[in-house]
Amino acid sequence: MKLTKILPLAAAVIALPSLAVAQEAPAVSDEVVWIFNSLLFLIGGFLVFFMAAGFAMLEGGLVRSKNVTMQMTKNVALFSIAAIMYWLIGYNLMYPLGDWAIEGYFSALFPQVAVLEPVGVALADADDPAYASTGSDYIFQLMFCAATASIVSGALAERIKLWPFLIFVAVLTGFIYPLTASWQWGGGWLSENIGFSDFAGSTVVHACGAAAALAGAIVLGPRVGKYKDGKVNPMPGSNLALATLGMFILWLGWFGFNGGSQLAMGSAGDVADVSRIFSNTNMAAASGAVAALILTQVMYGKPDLTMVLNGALAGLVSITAEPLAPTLGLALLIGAIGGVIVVFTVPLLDKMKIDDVVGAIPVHGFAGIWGTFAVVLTGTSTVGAQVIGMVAIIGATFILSLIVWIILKGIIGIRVSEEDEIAGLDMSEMGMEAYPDFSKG
Amino acid sequence: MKLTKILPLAAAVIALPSLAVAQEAPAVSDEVVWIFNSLLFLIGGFLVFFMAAGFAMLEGGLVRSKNVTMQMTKNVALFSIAAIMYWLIGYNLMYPLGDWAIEGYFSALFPQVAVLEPVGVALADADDPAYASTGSDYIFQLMFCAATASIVSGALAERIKLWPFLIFVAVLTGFIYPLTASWQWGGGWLSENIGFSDFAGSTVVHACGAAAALAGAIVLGPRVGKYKDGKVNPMPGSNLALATLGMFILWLGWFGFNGGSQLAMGSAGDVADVSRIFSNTNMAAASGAVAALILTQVMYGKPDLTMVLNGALAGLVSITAEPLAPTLGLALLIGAIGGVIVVFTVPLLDKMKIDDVVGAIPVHGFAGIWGTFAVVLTGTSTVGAQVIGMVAIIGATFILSLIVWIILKGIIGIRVSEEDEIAGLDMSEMGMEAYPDFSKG
Amino acid sequence: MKLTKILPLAAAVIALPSLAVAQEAPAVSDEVVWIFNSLLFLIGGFLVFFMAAGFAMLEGGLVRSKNVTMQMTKNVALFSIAAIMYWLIGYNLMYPLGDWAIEGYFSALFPQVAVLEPVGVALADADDPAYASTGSDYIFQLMFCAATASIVSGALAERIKLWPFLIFVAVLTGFIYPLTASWQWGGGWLSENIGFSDFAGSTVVHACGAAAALAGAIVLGPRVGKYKDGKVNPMPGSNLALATLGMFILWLGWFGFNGGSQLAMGSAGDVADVSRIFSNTNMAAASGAVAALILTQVMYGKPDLTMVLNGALAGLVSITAEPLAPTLGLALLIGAIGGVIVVFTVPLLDKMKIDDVVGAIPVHGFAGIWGTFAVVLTGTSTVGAQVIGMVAIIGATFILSLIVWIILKGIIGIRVSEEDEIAGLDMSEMGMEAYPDFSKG
Amino acid sequence: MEGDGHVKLIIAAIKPFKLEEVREALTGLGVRGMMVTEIKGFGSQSGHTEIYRGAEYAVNFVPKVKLEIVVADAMAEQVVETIAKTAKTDKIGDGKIFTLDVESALRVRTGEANDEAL
Amino acid sequence: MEGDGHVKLIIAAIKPFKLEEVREALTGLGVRGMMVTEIKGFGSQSGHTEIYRGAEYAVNFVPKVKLEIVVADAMAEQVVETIAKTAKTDKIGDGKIFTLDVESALRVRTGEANDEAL
Amino acid sequence: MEGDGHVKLIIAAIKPFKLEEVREALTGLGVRGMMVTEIKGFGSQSGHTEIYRGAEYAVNFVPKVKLEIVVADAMAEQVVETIAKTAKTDKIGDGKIFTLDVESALRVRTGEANDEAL
Ligand SMILES: Nc1ncnc2c1ncn2[C@@H]1O[C@H](COP(=O)(O)OP(=O)(O)O)[C@@H](O)[C@H]1O
Ligand SMILES: Nc1ncnc2c1ncn2[C@@H]1O[C@H](COP(=O)(O)OP(=O)(O)O)[C@@H](O)[C@H]1O
Ligand SMILES: Nc1ncnc2c1ncn2[C@@H]1O[C@H](COP(=O)(O)OP(=O)(O)O)[C@@H](O)[C@H]1O
Repeated sequence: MKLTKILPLAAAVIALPSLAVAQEAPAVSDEVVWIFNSLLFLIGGFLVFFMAAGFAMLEGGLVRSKNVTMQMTKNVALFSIAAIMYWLIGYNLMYPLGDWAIEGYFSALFPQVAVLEPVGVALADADDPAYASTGSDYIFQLMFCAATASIVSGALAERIKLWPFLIFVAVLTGFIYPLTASWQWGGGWLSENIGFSDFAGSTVVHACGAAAALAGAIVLGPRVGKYKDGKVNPMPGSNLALATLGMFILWLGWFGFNGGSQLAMGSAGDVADVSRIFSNTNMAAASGAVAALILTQVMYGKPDLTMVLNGALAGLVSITAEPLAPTLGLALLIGAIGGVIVVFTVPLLDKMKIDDVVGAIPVHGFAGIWGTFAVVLTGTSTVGAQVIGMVAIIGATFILSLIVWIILKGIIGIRVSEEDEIAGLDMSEMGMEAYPDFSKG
Repeated sequence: MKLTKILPLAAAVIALPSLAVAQEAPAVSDEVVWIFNSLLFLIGGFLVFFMAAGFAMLEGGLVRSKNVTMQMTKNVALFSIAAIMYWLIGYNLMYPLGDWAIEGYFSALFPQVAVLEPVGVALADADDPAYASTGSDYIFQLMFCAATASIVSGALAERIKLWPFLIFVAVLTGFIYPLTASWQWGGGWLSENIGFSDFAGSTVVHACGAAAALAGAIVLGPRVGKYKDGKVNPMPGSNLALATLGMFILWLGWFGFNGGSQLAMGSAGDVADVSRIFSNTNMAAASGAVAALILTQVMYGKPDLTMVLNGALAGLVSITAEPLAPTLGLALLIGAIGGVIVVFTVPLLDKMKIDDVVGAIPVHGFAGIWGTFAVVLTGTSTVGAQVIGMVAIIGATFILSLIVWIILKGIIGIRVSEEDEIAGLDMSEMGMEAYPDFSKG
Repeated sequence: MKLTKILPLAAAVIALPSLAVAQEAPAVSDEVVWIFNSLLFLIGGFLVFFMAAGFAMLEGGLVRSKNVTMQMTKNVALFSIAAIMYWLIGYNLMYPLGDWAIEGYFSALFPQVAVLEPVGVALADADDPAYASTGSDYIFQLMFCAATASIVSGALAERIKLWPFLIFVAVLTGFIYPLTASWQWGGGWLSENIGFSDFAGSTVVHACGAAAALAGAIVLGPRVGKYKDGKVNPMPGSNLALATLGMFILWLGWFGFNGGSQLAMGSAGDVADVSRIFSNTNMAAASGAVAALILTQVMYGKPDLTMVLNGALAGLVSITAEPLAPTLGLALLIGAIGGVIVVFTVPLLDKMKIDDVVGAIPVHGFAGIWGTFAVVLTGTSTVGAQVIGMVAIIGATFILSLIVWIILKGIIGIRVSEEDEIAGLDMSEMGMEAYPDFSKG
Repeated sequence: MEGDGHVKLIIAAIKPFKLEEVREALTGLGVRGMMVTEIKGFGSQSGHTEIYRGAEYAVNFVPKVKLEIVVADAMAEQVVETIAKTAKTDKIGDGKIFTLDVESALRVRTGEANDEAL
Repeated sequence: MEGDGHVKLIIAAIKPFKLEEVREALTGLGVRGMMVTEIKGFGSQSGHTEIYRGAEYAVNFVPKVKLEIVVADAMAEQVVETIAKTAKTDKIGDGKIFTLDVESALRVRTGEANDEAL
Repeated sequence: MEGDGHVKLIIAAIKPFKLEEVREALTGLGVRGMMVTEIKGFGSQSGHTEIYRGAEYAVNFVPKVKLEIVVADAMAEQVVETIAKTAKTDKIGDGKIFTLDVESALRVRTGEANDEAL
């Protein structure tokens, strides 16, 4: 505790008039606040980490059994590569801490690896005594970066080659995401000059990942036989129990994703806000699922589980841009509209012959855009600011990704041969079935 | 820190005699206590949330493959509906905060939606500065409500129609559970007048869910072919790995379920109690599993994994009514008896031709009753009080549920046709297989 | 807050010179520190608990479908038995708290059951007011004990009888592990006299489990047909999606495993250290996975998912001996080497005709040894001390285990008949298939 | 040793949920064995449509069970009739029964031949 | 009732990804039903090696689809040719087609016999 | 082109763990292909009981593997004997072997017929 904080107390004891001052003696010391904030990041960190497993199970359940080994490999590898790239250049590219090469646009801390505080650092020597430990912030932010790559892997499943995909992941997690994210969360032009508002990343993370996926899906093309003489041929997921588990794990992780984005837990107000965020996040997921359930029942005569899973996730993405301000009722509305959006946009993409295996673009892209607009409903931002923010981040991510995909396609090719695709990537690319004991029917 | 707490300190400095008073200066400020308490609810909240996934996997693993898509749909939908109903009316029906329409029996805050504290609330303005943030309490309590519905879905699997089931869930989570729970946890007649004791809900949550399930199972009837000419025809679960995962997830969630029910973590005594609860909860689960393992080996000559899974869960349910007071040794005993109970009562239900697909009634009902009695062993309550509490909650839940089930059966019917049931609900009701790539054998 | 801490403050008010002293008024009260430390253990506890599910899924996915029910049974049972044995004798055998029967080698608190602090204990009456609640320490340490048994179950899968295996587990978790662990973490001769350093247990936990597994694998012999006329016959795992889930769950649990081993979170320095540990642990897992991915691609022309999963785990095991001191760059190196080690040692074991079904010995043993050596890289210990520590713990565990295995083999036999093994343990030993609905191919 | 009694192979495609009933009926007749295979059946019953993620598609195959039963000539007709009677639901998709001639049969364990092998 | 038209059983092992094409071609011919089974095929195509956890092993079986189709004598040849034409990729492993004589056929639902049963 | 050598279809139900051994033995004989199907076998071996959640039930089917092998007449007997010899464990459930006559065989890839198709 600093001397400055003891003096008024001392004074208080002698001079009654200054008692008012005495009341300022903090109920929570700076160090306790710092511990609480760091703890919030650590808890948020492992929760969001687990989303990597959620994405893997969701995607593994929605692809056909002949591509499951490959999908698992991609998901483990993409997270691992993201962890390395974010350390190598991403973290400092995303958080220049005011030190810009191009003011508000490009960090001057590039290329630099992430460095944590020394062992046993004292509060006074901490990088930011008023915030949280650098390590806790680092691990938390890293998980967000990896999430963008997970979004891409689902959309491009069942036909993309492993290594070109992983190269793209390296660029996305090391450069594209950190760059565009720095404009908002790094204190760049979007947050400073435009007043764009995106609490936990409906646009910064989710729509960003969806934009990268969309660019990839366009360059890559649809799976063999997906669109034949004007008809859409469904290719049902091989394990809906696994997909459901994946959805639940993502839902769980989202408490950390949105709750941790409060960035503080060291005061009554902050922990109460985290509580609001938990409640709103949960509500939006629930209403997204219910909306998709009812809508598919009405539209198709039978509820569609895969749409219900997408609906819950769309609800989560929708509330992510502003999980704090809404009432529970508004959160329900925001999430429900997210659920409706996926039900309508999944077939829409198919009409456009854009083959998104797991519905990643509708869930993270379209629902993400809706969620970013929804911020306006709570008066936290203006339509104008939100539009600029989305155009900037989605646009930049899409264009940069498109360039990378085209280069990869030109140089090494990104797609397996038709025969390999039909045989399944597990045998053709990996030589290993995911379910070798079971006869496929 | 409030002025009132500074004065003695000030005094202490001047007058030695009052030093004793000085010692009252709190080691943990009110705000830090409030943060810790809220944090306990938030952690407990996401842990108990994950139990929804646990129930889904357990049930998905214990039903036949032709009903897995439906079981997944039910589990996602029931949680989502519970989240909405509890917000809509359940929370305020369960917690009248002393404001009763019928003293001790029916909240006056009905029907009213749940409302959280404003953004950035100050401790002084918090709904209860001595407890925790409303949002953290809300999210934690909501998860308990959803659990009761999960219990029902398992028992009635493989034959009940989706929508009638979901309508029942809405009534159970919006009305029946909150009502009966208010008698105990809402400060109603059971806690105030009877002295009923149920720490985390062996009866309030688990036996309540089991009673609703029992009523449903009776009205619904057994699966086609389950009981034929006096014989019981087992219908083995389709994925025991998934069922095992579900059990482990439930076990994990139970740390939050029981630990969070301490309702406080802001003092040495409270955090030490939460630690005791963790340890006892884990011990009871372990002994329940071991008891079932040994017993099935002895009785049948081969251990039965599904019984071992049920045994662990029965151990957890058994310790839930009093996870704090017992020694580890007593916790072991309580859990083991829970495990024994399921091994004997699962076949018993079959003898009575009550078809409980996953053993939900033995696990949550019979073990719940045992656990509620076990409270007496620690002297925390009397047999009389415990009996009254169980009769009241289980009885009321059973009767109310029975009425709802009968009405649903009369008006829209709750059961699929025999042909659809044989074909499996996935194709007949959902038009979607859970494992389409695999040939069924 | 104790009186002793108020006096200087009081003094400060009167006498300015002593203001320096006043600055010592703690920023975090003893009680808050104690709460934070206990909370760290509770969070670490449930995270490491979940590793039991991770091991179960990993092993369930890597065995053939005809042995999955058995593998699930073993994993549920081993954890439960560990929980009971550790309470019964393990905990006090491992933590003599300075009370030795044989100084530094054998606890005097043997045989004694674990006893927790009384309900609502005051800080002053706590077993250790400067550490954390006994219950939180107990639950955390228990999970480590269970982990050693999980390691064994994977290596010996698909051929060992259930009960002999469980008897071994009882001895390992009740006696062998607690004994060898007491030499280091119980304040025994390795920590006190040798200066052996093993932060979270690369050797104490992981290599210990691997040594027990190795002894078992030697006594038990390879699976029928695994090694035929000089050739190795792979027996592909039946569910790689499940195995991948298991790996992710283990990775998640490792944040608690290593992070919790900081043993304190009540100061800026401690929480910052936990943050470093989270970051290094994650980095080592990532680099281990990437190393295995690249290496199998280069060596075999196709990446091997099972090796990538092992690689991530090997990275985690490698960093476990010193997750705090390394920079992120060094953590990457340590983990990557761990990944390389498994890729080379898995086939090596096969050459020696030691049949380790899931690669537990390479992952936990060889990578554990590497990790223990790697401590030297950070100057935290000397090669000599590390060698002595490893020889002592691995040697003692291996010899004691070997004796137990040989006795079990002699008295009751540890292996199923060849016909039963070929038919699969699920039908022959359990009479229950894990996937009865699916036709095996 | 040589069983001289000639034998026939009866192949039947039936609805899966009828399997147990048919098996019991045949056991009653004295049939002592059969081979059962899960198949995908294509026939008049097939061809309804389902919707997946908003896209309609035709389901061309329906799950059926194939029975392969070798019986002595004398029993063949009776077996066919019994299967037909038991598997019948009068709904489309009940299935088909085919009879083929078998040159020789052998029981691995004993070496018994033809009708004695069954 | 008795259909007098004689029928034959055509057994074909083809590459799985050709199933849909073949089915369509046969439907075009007027074939109204078949039985489809997933099988493990052994033949010249088999025998490549894979690596699992560092150990090489031979893959002796490749997934194939077996079609069993009963048709009137008159159609048999045409059906065989159509399958051959459609299933052909000129790569090793295209498969085989066998024709067997069927003594009698019966439609369970109606009792129709032989060619009328199809 | 027309192979004139007549061919036969050999159908065998054996114990799954004998598959590899039998395949090797037949390869040794010069058999170049076969179709393998996982089946549920019903026979004298069947009918033991298991317990699931406290309820006894009869297991009527045991997993078997069905081999379908088409060979030239000349080889047929030898193949049957080899299968019998190799699959034999002298325990109940060893299986059965049936031989049927095949009218014609065709190799899709080359159009080779009958014995040349194998
Ligand atoms: N020509 C055929 N050859 C072989 N199997 C057939 C043939 N026609 C039908 N089947 C089998 O019989 C089943 C039922 O036939 P289907 O035409 O659908 O109804 P029905 O038996 O009432 O005419 C089909 O699913 C298929 O497995
Ligand atoms: N003698 C045989 N009897 C039964 N089926 C066979 C026979 N030979 C081949 N087959 C089936 O035909 C498939 C293809 O045969 P294969 O020899 O691999 O290639 P190809 O058809 O080009 O000669 C095999 O996988 C097997 O299922
Ligand atoms: N009449 C039959 N027709 C077709 N397959 C049969 C017949 N009898 C037995 N089988 C097959 O042979 C297998 C073994 O026969 P079983 O009677 O159990 O033992 P065994 O071969 O020793 O007599 C059965 O599981 C079944 O698949």
